[in-house]
Amino acid sequence: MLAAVLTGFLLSIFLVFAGKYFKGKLAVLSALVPLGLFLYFLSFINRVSSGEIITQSVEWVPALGLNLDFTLDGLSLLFTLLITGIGFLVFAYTAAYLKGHEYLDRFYGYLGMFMGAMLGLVLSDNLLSMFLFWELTSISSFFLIGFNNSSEASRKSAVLALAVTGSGGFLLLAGALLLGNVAGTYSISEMVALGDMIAQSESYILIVVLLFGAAFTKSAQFPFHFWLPGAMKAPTPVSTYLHSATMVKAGIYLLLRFTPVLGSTEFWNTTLIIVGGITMFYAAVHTLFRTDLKGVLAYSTISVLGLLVFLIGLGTQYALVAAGVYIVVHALYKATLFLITGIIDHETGTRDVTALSGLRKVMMPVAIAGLLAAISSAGIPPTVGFLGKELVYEATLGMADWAVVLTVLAIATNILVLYAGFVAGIKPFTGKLPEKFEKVHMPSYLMWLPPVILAVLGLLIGIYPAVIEAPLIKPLVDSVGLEGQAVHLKLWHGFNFVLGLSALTLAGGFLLYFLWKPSEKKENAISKLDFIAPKSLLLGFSAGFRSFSSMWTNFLQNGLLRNYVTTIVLFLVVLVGYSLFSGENAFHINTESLSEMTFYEVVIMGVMFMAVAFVVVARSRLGAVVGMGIVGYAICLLFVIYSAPDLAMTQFSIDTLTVILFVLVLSGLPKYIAKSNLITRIRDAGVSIGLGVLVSLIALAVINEPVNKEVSDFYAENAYILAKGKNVVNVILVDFRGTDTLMEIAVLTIAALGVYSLLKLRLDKDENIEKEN
Amino acid sequence: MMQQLVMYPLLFQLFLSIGLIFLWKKISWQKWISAVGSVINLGISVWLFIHIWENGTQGIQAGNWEAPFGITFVADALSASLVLLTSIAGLAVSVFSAGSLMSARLKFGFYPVFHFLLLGLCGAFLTGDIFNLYVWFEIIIICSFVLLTLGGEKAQLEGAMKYFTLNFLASVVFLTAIAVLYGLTGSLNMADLAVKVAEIENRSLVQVNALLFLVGFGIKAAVFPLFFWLPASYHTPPSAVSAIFGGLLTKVGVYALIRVFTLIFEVDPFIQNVILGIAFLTLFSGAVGALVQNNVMKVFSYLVISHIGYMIAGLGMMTEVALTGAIFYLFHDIVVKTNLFMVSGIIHRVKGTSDMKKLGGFYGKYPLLSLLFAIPLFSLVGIPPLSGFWPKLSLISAGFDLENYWIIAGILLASFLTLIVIVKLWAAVFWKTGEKLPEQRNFPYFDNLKNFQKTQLIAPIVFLSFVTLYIGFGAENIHSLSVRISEELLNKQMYIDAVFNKS
Amino acid sequence: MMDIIIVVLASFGAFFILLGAVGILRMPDTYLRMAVTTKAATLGVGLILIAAAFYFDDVATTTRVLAIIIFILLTAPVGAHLMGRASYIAGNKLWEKSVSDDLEGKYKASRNFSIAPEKPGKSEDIIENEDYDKN
Amino acid sequence: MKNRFLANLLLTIIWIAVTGNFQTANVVFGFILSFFLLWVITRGSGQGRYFKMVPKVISFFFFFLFELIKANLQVAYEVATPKLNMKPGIVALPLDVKSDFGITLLANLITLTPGTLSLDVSEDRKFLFVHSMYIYDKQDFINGIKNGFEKRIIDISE
Amino acid sequence: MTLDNFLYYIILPVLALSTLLVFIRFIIGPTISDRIVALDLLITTGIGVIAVYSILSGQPTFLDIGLIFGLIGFLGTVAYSSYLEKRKKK
Amino acid sequence: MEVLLAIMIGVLYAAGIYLMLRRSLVKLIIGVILLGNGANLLIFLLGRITKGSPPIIPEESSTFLEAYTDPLPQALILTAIVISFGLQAFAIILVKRVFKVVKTNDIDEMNTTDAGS
Amino acid sequence: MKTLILRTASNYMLPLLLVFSVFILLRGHYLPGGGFVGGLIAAIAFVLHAFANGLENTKGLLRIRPGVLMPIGLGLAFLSGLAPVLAVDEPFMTGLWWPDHVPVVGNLGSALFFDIGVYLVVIGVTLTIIFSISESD
Ligand code: NA
Ligand code: NA
Repeated sequence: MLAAVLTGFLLSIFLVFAGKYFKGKLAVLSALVPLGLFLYFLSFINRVSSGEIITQSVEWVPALGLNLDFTLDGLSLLFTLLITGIGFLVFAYTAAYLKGHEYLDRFYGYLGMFMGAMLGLVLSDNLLSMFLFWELTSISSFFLIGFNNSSEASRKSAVLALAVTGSGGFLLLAGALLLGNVAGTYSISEMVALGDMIAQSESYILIVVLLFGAAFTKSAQFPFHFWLPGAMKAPTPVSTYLHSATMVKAGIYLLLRFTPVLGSTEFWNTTLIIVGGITMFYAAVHTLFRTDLKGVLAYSTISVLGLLVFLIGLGTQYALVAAGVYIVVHALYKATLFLITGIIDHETGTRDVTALSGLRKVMMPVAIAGLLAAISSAGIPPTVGFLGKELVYEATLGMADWAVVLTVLAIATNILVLYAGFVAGIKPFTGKLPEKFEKVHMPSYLMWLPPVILAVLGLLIGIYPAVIEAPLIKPLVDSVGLEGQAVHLKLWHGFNFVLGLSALTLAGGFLLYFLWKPSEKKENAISKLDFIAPKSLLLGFSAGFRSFSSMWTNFLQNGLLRNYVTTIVLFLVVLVGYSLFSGENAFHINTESLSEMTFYEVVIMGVMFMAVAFVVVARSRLGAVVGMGIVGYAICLLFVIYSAPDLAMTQFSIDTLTVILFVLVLSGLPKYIAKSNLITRIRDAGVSIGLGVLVSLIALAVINEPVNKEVSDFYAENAYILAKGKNVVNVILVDFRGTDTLMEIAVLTIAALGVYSLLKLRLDKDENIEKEN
Repeated sequence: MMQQLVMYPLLFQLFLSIGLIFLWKKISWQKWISAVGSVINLGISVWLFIHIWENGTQGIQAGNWEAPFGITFVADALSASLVLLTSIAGLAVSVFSAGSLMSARLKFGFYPVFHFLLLGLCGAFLTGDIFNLYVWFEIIIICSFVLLTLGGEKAQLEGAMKYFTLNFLASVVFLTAIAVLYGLTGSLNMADLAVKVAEIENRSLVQVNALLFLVGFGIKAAVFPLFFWLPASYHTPPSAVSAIFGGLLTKVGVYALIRVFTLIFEVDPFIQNVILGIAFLTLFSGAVGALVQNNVMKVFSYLVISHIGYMIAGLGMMTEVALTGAIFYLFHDIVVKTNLFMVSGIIHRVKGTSDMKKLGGFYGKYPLLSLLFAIPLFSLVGIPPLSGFWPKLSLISAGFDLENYWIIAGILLASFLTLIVIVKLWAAVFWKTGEKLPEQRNFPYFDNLKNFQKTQLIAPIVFLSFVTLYIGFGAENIHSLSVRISEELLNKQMYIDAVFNKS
Repeated sequence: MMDIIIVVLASFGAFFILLGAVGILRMPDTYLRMAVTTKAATLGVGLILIAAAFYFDDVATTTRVLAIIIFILLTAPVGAHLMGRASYIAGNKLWEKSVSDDLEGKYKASRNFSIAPEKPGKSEDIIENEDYDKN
Repeated sequence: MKNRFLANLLLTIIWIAVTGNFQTANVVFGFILSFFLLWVITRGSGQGRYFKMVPKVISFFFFFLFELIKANLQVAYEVATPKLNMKPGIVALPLDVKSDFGITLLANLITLTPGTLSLDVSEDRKFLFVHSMYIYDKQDFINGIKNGFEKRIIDISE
Repeated sequence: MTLDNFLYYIILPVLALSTLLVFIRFIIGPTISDRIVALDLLITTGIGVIAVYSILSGQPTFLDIGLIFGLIGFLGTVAYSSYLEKRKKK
Repeated sequence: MEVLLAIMIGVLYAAGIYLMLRRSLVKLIIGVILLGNGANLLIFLLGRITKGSPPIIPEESSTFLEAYTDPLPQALILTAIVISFGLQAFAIILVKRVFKVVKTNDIDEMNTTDAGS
Repeated sequence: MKTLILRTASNYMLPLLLVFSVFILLRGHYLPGGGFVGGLIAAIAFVLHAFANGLENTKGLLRIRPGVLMPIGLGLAFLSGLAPVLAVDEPFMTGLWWPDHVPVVGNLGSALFFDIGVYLVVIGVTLTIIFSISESD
């Protein structure tokens, strides 16, 4: 299975380097990859349906718990077959659809990557590796949506889609880690046994919320659905493959996968029913107002995704069987409709429902496929769609408390879905062929054959549901933790209430189709409500967040150096000050232990203090520099008094050098200005004094602490005996801590090099110098 | 003697730096010597790393004065790894500089100062003495001043003023902290301090001291609300300089924080709350900052800040898992950020601007380069299984262990915003067609470069991208290294023994 | 005996320094202040240093003291000359009771002086107006 | 001349440094030794004048010391008494001394003497501008210096 | 009265007083030249203080600092005067 | 005495920061220098100060006979002073260049590199 | 500055200060002083000379570019630290001492060469900075 997953990635890597040779007629050969994989997975069908679970385990990052543990059970098998099967048709279709496109190789590369990711996602038993593949599907989707990268709308949609699904991805990551934390394992199959324990843990609700977040964003549930219609900016094969048949089902897959682990609580069910219910109805209503074929299909896809979530929420055997069937059904007919839309778009250049009609006259096979798909989506017997719908009603009716409401909701949705299917599958082909379309001709067989195959398949499965019942649906329901055997799929259930509901649905749907004509006016009408649509709200929020970000950033990074200094100093003073004053053994100052104060020290300090004050208030820069000289010189005297002759010498030399530097550059320096007003000065003084007081207090507190002179005693004792020097400070500098000194002179050297370069190299003076950056 | 090995990276870099000063203005010599020297240095670092990996933490006493009297250099797994990464990034930038910097800059001491900077970085990672650490920091600062201002263009100088002021402030705070530490213990040797600080009775002063270090190193690490110098300056120098800055400078601050808060001070509840609060706001402020920028270099600058938050979060949580995540992120970030700034350099070269509004058309024109650039870009986002993804697993897990949902929220939010920032950048720079800009005179457009020069620009990016891919796909190895490091950090006795046992 | 020598020397030394200090405070113009301080302080410091030499009474210290005195004797007058000259060039005025100024106009008129200020002797120059705040 | 003296001094210092011995005997011995060495190596080269000069220099030193103390007392009186009796001013002093060394020495000695301050030497080296506290009579003042310091300096330096 | 006491109670206070007086001149200026002259005199006075202090503490070593003071202080004066001239020249 | 010195150190820190908060480049540099002096004195003070006993071993002895001042802080400060000098020298030149190139002394006007987006 | 007095004085002071700077350098191990202060004094001697005689004269006097002193000094200090590594396989900066007492400097060891390195670097740095500023105007 690892090989199967990797195949897709290898294909894309191969295309990166050999792509240009595969762009032309050879492109169609790439369809062999999904075909091969389809056959490969098909070969497991007997073993899986007999209850066997095939596993493979490859260690990757065991230390982090992320391994490539693959499990093939009923649920994953169904998905792998959809991914590879529809993948095969889409790959083939693309060869014709994007024939001669400059970047066809890239397109296949993304598709291959997506297919690999999707297979990895549905095969992973390890929650983390599942997340990994989940993210990769989002990324491949991003690249595919933005494939027409010169179009701004494409780019925006791609970013929006990734923003929504990506945020869901992060929720999944958090959920996965939390779940792994609670369960002590990342193996989903091991978690099944721990289901009760997890449900009782404190974190259960949080885990479920996080996973729901992931599933709802990925599967376009209300209110996160809006990225999906936007994603239709992608080329039609992408819409077919990712945004109807496979990727958007990843959320559904996630919910199904975790039903046995987390699905035992009311919270789980209720939330899913509500969200799914709202989604399916809300999206279905939206189909009424779309004139773009893809728009209609996108909303009907969302609606079906809602329905699936709804069914999982119901959680009964019927519901899950229905979900399983619907996954298959929807994949088949929706893929068909998308592919047809692609053909229409490709051949006529428009997808406007109001403009299209009579195309059956020029593309009969496509029209037939459309008809079959529409019938299937409508749930007209003998299609599998009918079967699916029946199961839905069975399921809703089985819910004791909410049966009526839910059933009504389901019926209303189905009526609208029927309408949508007809609009997409039948309307373009019926009626009179407009003149401008008379020259339209059939596309390459690579394009029309795939929808026909899918449509026929839908029909066949409807007539012979046994084809999927035992091999696919039952194992699926089994792997979700319920007894799949209990439900028996058959087309004809006899005359019963459910059949009546089906009939009602059909009648309502037909009526709607014939009475309601989609038009641009209606589309515009509903767009007036856009401002309360989740997308607008989100975009509004994001614009708001952006301006907040701007504000926040400009507030902090306001370009004013003194604000930066103020902030940093205030932060320091508040933080350290708080710590100093809140500490248990707050400092106590014992002046008795200190040395006595003499008048000459007081004089020196006094002079120094005055000199500092002079420097601060000086109105001339040279005055300030001279004042600084006095400060430095007073420090020298202090160094002398406190027994540091080397320091005094160095300090004095350095001070003088600094003065010389100042004096040498001062004539080039600006005049003193005093632009701050009084309030600013008072504020600055407050901040500065705060720091000064803090430092003084810390200093006083520290000198009251006991001293440990082990290190300096060693220096004193050994300076002459071991290091042969009597000036201990110098011995420290050149021997005990010589490395410091070596680096100190390195600093000086670098500074000098820098000064030299700063003064001699002037790029902006010479316009003829090449600028590198 | 193998123990000498600990100092070999420093000795070699110093040798190289001094030698390069002698070759002042002989730039073609400098280019070759720098590149060859960087390769040799990489070899030495690998050697050191393997030695440490096999034999555990090693210490050496400079001047042969037994600890705590001389200056000790210590290579534990963390130091050895960071030295190795510095050498990797150094090699890449050395070659990139040869291709990207104009000869005027190279003639005025770029290479010597660049190697001094690498020396300073390695010294900071290897030293076991707190004052010596200060000295290495100053080497780093002065080198970065010089590199930042080399060329003296207006933006460079403006940025440098802020850079200078705030970094000087940081040095003063650092020095203040050292003064307090010395006043309390009379020692400077970090292993010795680990013992002596624990014995101090006045814990309140110890906490004060720890906070001083936190602020001093926090400025260097560019955390909230101390990061102002970074966005003001990082985008102003040539991209080769930004690359080494973005990759390594702030990381030294992070390293120092990790070192002092694992070895010398303990993270008590108050400090923990402070650090986690800082981490959250750093993650947030950096990310929202990146969100509103239109200049590629500025975007990356803010992302540097934001992602420091991950490491600080790991430090704040201070569990083994959390530290593992922080260390892993540190490794990933060094490689990726270095690479990204080089990428931004090439982007600038293509059209002569870094303005995302004007840029575009990369994907159509340079598909393979785009793919190459996608590696660091998406690693940065942490798209699994690329390198940025793995450490987040540890960090979030650690957050759940501590039930600190705030920090998890911060990590997720920053990750999400990074994703948005990068995909928008991708859409703007790579997808969009872009404006047709008037041709600049004397601007060496990428297309006009000779093949050799193009190789000099692209080879380092390929090299670092491979390293990134290795970190991603070989995450198991990097993770076990990080685990080992965090174990070593949490068990300081190993470090102390290495310093005091004269083995 | 030695103590007495030291006391006398130190006392005179301190006295001359004090003299210089009072002088610099009392004298009415820069030149007079300089005139008073350079010598008084030089002499004073020299005396105190000699006192120290007597106190320690060894050659090492004595050499050092002599070296310092020589240095001071060498540098102090040169420094005073430089400052005096600079003050004059900068336009510091003489005390109003001064009786003679042979240097007047020399820096302006004579090209013999290489440093010829364009606008010398403006009264505001004394307080370095160019450095001062505008507001 | 000046080079001789400096060389002598230099050699003495080197001697002290080389021997690492600060004892009086050693210093004196070093000075005498280097004096002798210099004398030996410069014998007959017309530089021997230096060695006759030593007594003159010593007498000049005491003359200066006397002037210094005298002038200091004068200034002390001026500073310590409440009234300011001075008649300060700048005087152009015509120079006879020609050598750089001589001019500098003269200017410095004038400066070192309290109450007077050498401000500058004219570019043509013909005048020394001196600021003085007491100019009761310009010519007296000029003559005082010319007959005192300048004469002695010419004696020893030229 | 011992020598130490004499130095401590008579000489040092006189020097301290001198320092203060000179400092007053520094503060009141009024010209920059006056300040520089005051700084110069402060340094000279400082050498005296150092000499007395070296006697009091019995450390001839401190005298060396006086040497450095004298030497380097002079350079400061040179620099200042050079600036004053240069500025005027402009 | 230590109290006075501690206060003095506080004054230096405060004055340094206050000058760094001004809008003039020259004041900024002067502030930086004062701040550096403050930090050096702090090391000095916290290494404990002693009068009249420099850490120089007497001539005839091979080790100290009397009390001596802790030499280590002195060595540290020496290193710190020299390093700060390197940085400050560079900064002074930088100020000169900034003024020449940016043509203003007002730090507030140097906000083009990090203003907004 | 064109002043005869300063020029003359500085010409006398230059050799004096240079000798003094070597003196301060050599005795640093025993008394206050050492490479740093010594180097500063030497540099100051040249700076003084430059103030009085003009930069070109001083440069002519120096013959070599002061900048060269930096890598030389740095290299010397580095080598004196490196010697024990290369020669006796002891750690960097281990003191190596000449077995006998040497006149002038007392004990001759690697520390002295180190200090000389410091001395040269300080001269080189100070002069490089000050000369480049003077030239840039
Ligand atoms: Na006089
Ligand atoms: Na040191």
